[in-house]
Amino acid sequence: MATEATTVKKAAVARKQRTRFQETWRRLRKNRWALAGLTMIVLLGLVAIFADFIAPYGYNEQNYFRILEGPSRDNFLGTDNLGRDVFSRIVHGSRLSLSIGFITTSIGLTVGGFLGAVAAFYGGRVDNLIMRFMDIILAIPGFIFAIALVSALGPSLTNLMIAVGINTIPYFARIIRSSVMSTKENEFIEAARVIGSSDLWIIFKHLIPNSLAPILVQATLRIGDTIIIASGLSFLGLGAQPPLPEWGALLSAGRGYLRVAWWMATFPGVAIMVTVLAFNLLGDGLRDALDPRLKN
Amino acid sequence: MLKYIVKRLISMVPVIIGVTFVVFAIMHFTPGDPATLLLGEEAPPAEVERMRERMGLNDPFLVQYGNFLFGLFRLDLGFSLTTGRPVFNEIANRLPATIQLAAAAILVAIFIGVIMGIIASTRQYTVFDGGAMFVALLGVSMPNFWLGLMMILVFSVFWNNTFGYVLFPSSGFGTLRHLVMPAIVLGTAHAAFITRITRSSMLEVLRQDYIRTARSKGLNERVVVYLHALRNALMPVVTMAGLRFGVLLGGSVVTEQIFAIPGMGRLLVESVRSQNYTLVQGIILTYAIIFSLVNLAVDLLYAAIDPRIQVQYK
Amino acid sequence: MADKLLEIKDLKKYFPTKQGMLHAVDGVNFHINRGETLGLVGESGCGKSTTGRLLLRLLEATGGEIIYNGENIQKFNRKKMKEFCTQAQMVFQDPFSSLDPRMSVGEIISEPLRVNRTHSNGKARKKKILEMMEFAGIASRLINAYPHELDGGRRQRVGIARALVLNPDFLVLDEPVSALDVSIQAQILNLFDDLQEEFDLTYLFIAHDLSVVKHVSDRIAVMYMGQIVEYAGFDQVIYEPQHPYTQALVSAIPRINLDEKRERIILEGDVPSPVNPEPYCRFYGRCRERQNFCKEQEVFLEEVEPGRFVSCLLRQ
Amino acid sequence: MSEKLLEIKDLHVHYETDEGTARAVNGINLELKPGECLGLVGETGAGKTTTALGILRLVPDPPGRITGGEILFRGENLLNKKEREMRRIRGNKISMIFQDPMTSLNPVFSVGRQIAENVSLHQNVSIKKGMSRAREMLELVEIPGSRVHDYPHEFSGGMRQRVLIAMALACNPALLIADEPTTALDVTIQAQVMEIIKGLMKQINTSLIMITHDLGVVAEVSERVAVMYAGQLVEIGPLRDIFTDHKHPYTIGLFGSIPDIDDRESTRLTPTKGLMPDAMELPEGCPFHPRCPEAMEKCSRETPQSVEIKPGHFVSCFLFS
Repeated sequence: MATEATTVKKAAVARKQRTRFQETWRRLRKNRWALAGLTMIVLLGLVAIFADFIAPYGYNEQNYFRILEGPSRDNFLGTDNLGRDVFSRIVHGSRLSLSIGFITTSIGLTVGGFLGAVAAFYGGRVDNLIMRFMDIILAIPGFIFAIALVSALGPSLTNLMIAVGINTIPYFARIIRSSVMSTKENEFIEAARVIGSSDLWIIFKHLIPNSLAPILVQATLRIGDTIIIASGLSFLGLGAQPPLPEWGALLSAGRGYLRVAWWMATFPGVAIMVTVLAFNLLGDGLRDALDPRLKN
Repeated sequence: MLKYIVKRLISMVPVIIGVTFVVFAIMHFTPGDPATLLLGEEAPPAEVERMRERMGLNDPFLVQYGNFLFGLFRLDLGFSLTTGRPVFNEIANRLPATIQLAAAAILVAIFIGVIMGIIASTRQYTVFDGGAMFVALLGVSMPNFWLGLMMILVFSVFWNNTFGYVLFPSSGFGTLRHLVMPAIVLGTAHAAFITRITRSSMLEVLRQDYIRTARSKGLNERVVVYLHALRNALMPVVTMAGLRFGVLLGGSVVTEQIFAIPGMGRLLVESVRSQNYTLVQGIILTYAIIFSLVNLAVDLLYAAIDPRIQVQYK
Repeated sequence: MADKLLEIKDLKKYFPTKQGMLHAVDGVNFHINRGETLGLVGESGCGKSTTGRLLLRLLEATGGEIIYNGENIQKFNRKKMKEFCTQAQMVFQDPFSSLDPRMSVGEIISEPLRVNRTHSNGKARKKKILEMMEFAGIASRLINAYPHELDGGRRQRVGIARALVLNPDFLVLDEPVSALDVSIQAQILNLFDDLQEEFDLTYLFIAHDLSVVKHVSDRIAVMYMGQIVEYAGFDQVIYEPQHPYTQALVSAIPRINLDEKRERIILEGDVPSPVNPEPYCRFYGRCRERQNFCKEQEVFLEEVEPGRFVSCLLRQ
Repeated sequence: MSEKLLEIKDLHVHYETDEGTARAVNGINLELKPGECLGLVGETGAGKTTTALGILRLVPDPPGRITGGEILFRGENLLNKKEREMRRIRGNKISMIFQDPMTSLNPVFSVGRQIAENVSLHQNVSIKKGMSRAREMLELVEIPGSRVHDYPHEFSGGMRQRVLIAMALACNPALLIADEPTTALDVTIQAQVMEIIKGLMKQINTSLIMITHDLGVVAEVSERVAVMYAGQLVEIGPLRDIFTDHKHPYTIGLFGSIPDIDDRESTRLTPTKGLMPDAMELPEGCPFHPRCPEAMEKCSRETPQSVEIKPGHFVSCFLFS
């Protein structure tokens, strides 16, 4: 008996049995670029968490003897017009940019996801109403809509996140709607109906788990986008206000000193780019890993 | 075809009306009193109250919106709260610069993006592919305001320091030389986006059965790629590039700011800072209309490429 | 006398489309006796799958009645409907999209039990699953495998096990073998045969392939553009077809018997769209024997000889 | 002057993927005379399509690669030809029609244009001249010539397949390879298309390789039949021999799987048990031995050679050697 059980078990192991998650992870691991993105995100996350330990100076620590000094051993990314250490400000700013990215995307994902899922599941008039409203918002270029919202709410970090978050809602509503709609087309949804499943059972056991993959990909890619939008608004002075070391705001401040202190504008921009790049790399990799058909 | 254009134009109307409502509502519930703004902080309260009455600010919300919409049909968008000039005129002054910039940027983007995308897709897994895709990835990850500053730094500041003259001016507008840097700055992200879409769309099309059919006829690879595949691959590219045009318009606001271009975007930022709501309202509406018109143009272009759509509207 | 397990009367399903009303199912009548198999045959778009879905109320009918065991299932409330689910099940065409890719074989087969809370005890449930897997011919080691690891034939067996786990009386088989290779197809057809005997099942077997249906059916109904054109015992339909469409359909089957040479009837044109059809014989435009009077009146299924129903004015 | 139009010798095609190497075609030997119709039968994954693509050298590379063998077309080895020479053969001397007519035509060009393209390419005439040939070809497959300017989406599946046939035959090829040309079609439409193929084969002196899993289709057009299993030919012979006197255990199982509509006694089907092995994990010896009811000890060690048991009837099985 026992031997038979073990042979069966061995056979099962020999057949490469993997869940979808393991399968995805295996493919993701093979993608060097995606791994690089993931590593960078993890590192950035660590920098944000341990900013106080990593940054040699406080984000608003001014040193009037060292104004607009270029990169040196003490301030290896230079200092700004108030003698603050650019490196420290960027390190502290990572907290802001990452939270902006995650919070705005979460707002868009929850509200947009809810609207999109409702629209897809109920269809008909509900769908029409929700999606037409989303069309209206989408007809206003996103960045400009965010400017309108910020101008109504007043410039501040919180309002910035609200504005960019709202801006993201229609985007997610559309994606989740189409994702749920295409999942709904599968015969296994009908099969679940035939065995007497309730709507809720179908939504939670079949629709959501199967629609999640593309949403995850889009959310990852979207985080990068929202970071750019948010820093753009801060750059225009419509987002985070001084002395907050938001990267876009740092760039904006550096702009005035471009001719005398190039480092002030250069490095915050590099920080934004690297962060957004990391999310894009991971997003692309996830997409390829989740749907190998799309990988070319 | 004409019938199709008319139909699409009509379908734009409810969306635009919806946009006016959303924009009007946002502006309406904004803190701050336009009458005070117009007259200045020191104006006596009675005066302000008279102004509010005159501007219709005491009417119920829907009546105000009705008046606004009614004015819109006569191209009357109200008056700028800072200069007192009609909003319509203010926008009309600034529109050409914005349109020139956007057009230049999109031309640059399509040209570079499509070529890079084709190269990447036809030489999949080679250095060309990897290189093009990495550049494109950098392009979509780069904030354009940073790219703008870096270009000024290199081509105006450093260049001037080294060679003693300015290669491209860092601000102003009017000549082609002025347009070069802004167009590149604004077009880069779009070019990168188009590269990525073109590549994946081409790869998808190159896998299709009809491409195999074309090859089985003995066509050479160039004909297969440029004649049989490209036209099919361009359809999603055109659609996506159209939808993405909104991002480009948004980017133009920042680009105009950096290069001091007297366009709508700069006017928008100024108006927001001075809480000039009527002007903000008008500008956002104008952007939405431009965006919708571009998407209409994209649909028409699509119909021109795809016979399946032409037939529906013969 | 055989008792009717299921009877449908004047069943209709219309779908609104941009071009007009699509008459997917347009006045279909048939019945299935307990323990027998009715083959429902037709080409793509003829409404056969829609009919199958209507029977299980996956779609709500536009008109007509569905009588199961003497009761009209369209009048069932939620509770009765759930009860009905345990008696009538379905096997789907596409073995790839009919199984949730995120569930293992065991989870898929046990889902009906969990939904209907029949086997609350985990152990009993597992035993039941293994039992079903054995009946369906799935090796027990595959209980934790995921659908993407299985080939089409095994996937279809999982679908069959899922349909059987609630001990139903009636199965709608919606083209269950058309996506499979011939030898796998034969294995599955044999399996259906065995299961019918074992569990005393009644089948509605939907297919586009007459030769497949012939193997399993007692009687056959041939559908064309949402209507039944001929409905009789399988040998009558296949060896002495009467309706001109059935005749063409039978003659069109590629034969493997080299000595059985038959005249082949080639129909002109394609199946027309069932949107806003004209109120006369749907086959008129392609019929070789059409007469002027065919266009002048509607035609209904009529019994032309005992047990044989034909919907053709020329035969009635 | 060779009497053989096509001769395939020990053809091997492999697909290299990151999961491993799939041996899709493993040493196929096949001959075809001018004007002859050969049916190539097998189930999904047997390597039929790969063989066909191999003849035209259209196996997608990467991941596919022709790893060995010769394909002699009129005595010349196609595998040694330059890509440019190969292009002159494709669509001209050897044509192919594919399974899915819905996706095999380019949606943005009119059907006439797509046929004319073929003609203008190989006969050095203008597209305009090619269009008149296209009109002719359409008429030949019973589509009104007036429809040359219509686009693929304006045609039904059956008509699209006829367009593809017209396109393939436009340059009077010496060999036509039809890869499951009727599988995607409804039965009555399938009959229309088969009728056209049969008619054309009588009119023009083109050889045909009809690839299909449907033995009924094979019976209609073929003079000889080759049965393929796991990348190898297990049995090949004249139509009647294969249909009435098949010898290989796989062929027996295959025929046992087919519901024969003319067989009035509804007997049970007798398919081979089990599944075709994955091309990545082919068993040692005879690829069929794990499923073979007659398997001997030898079968798992050695690969059987093809043996001629009757004139023209070859079987690869140790039962006959």
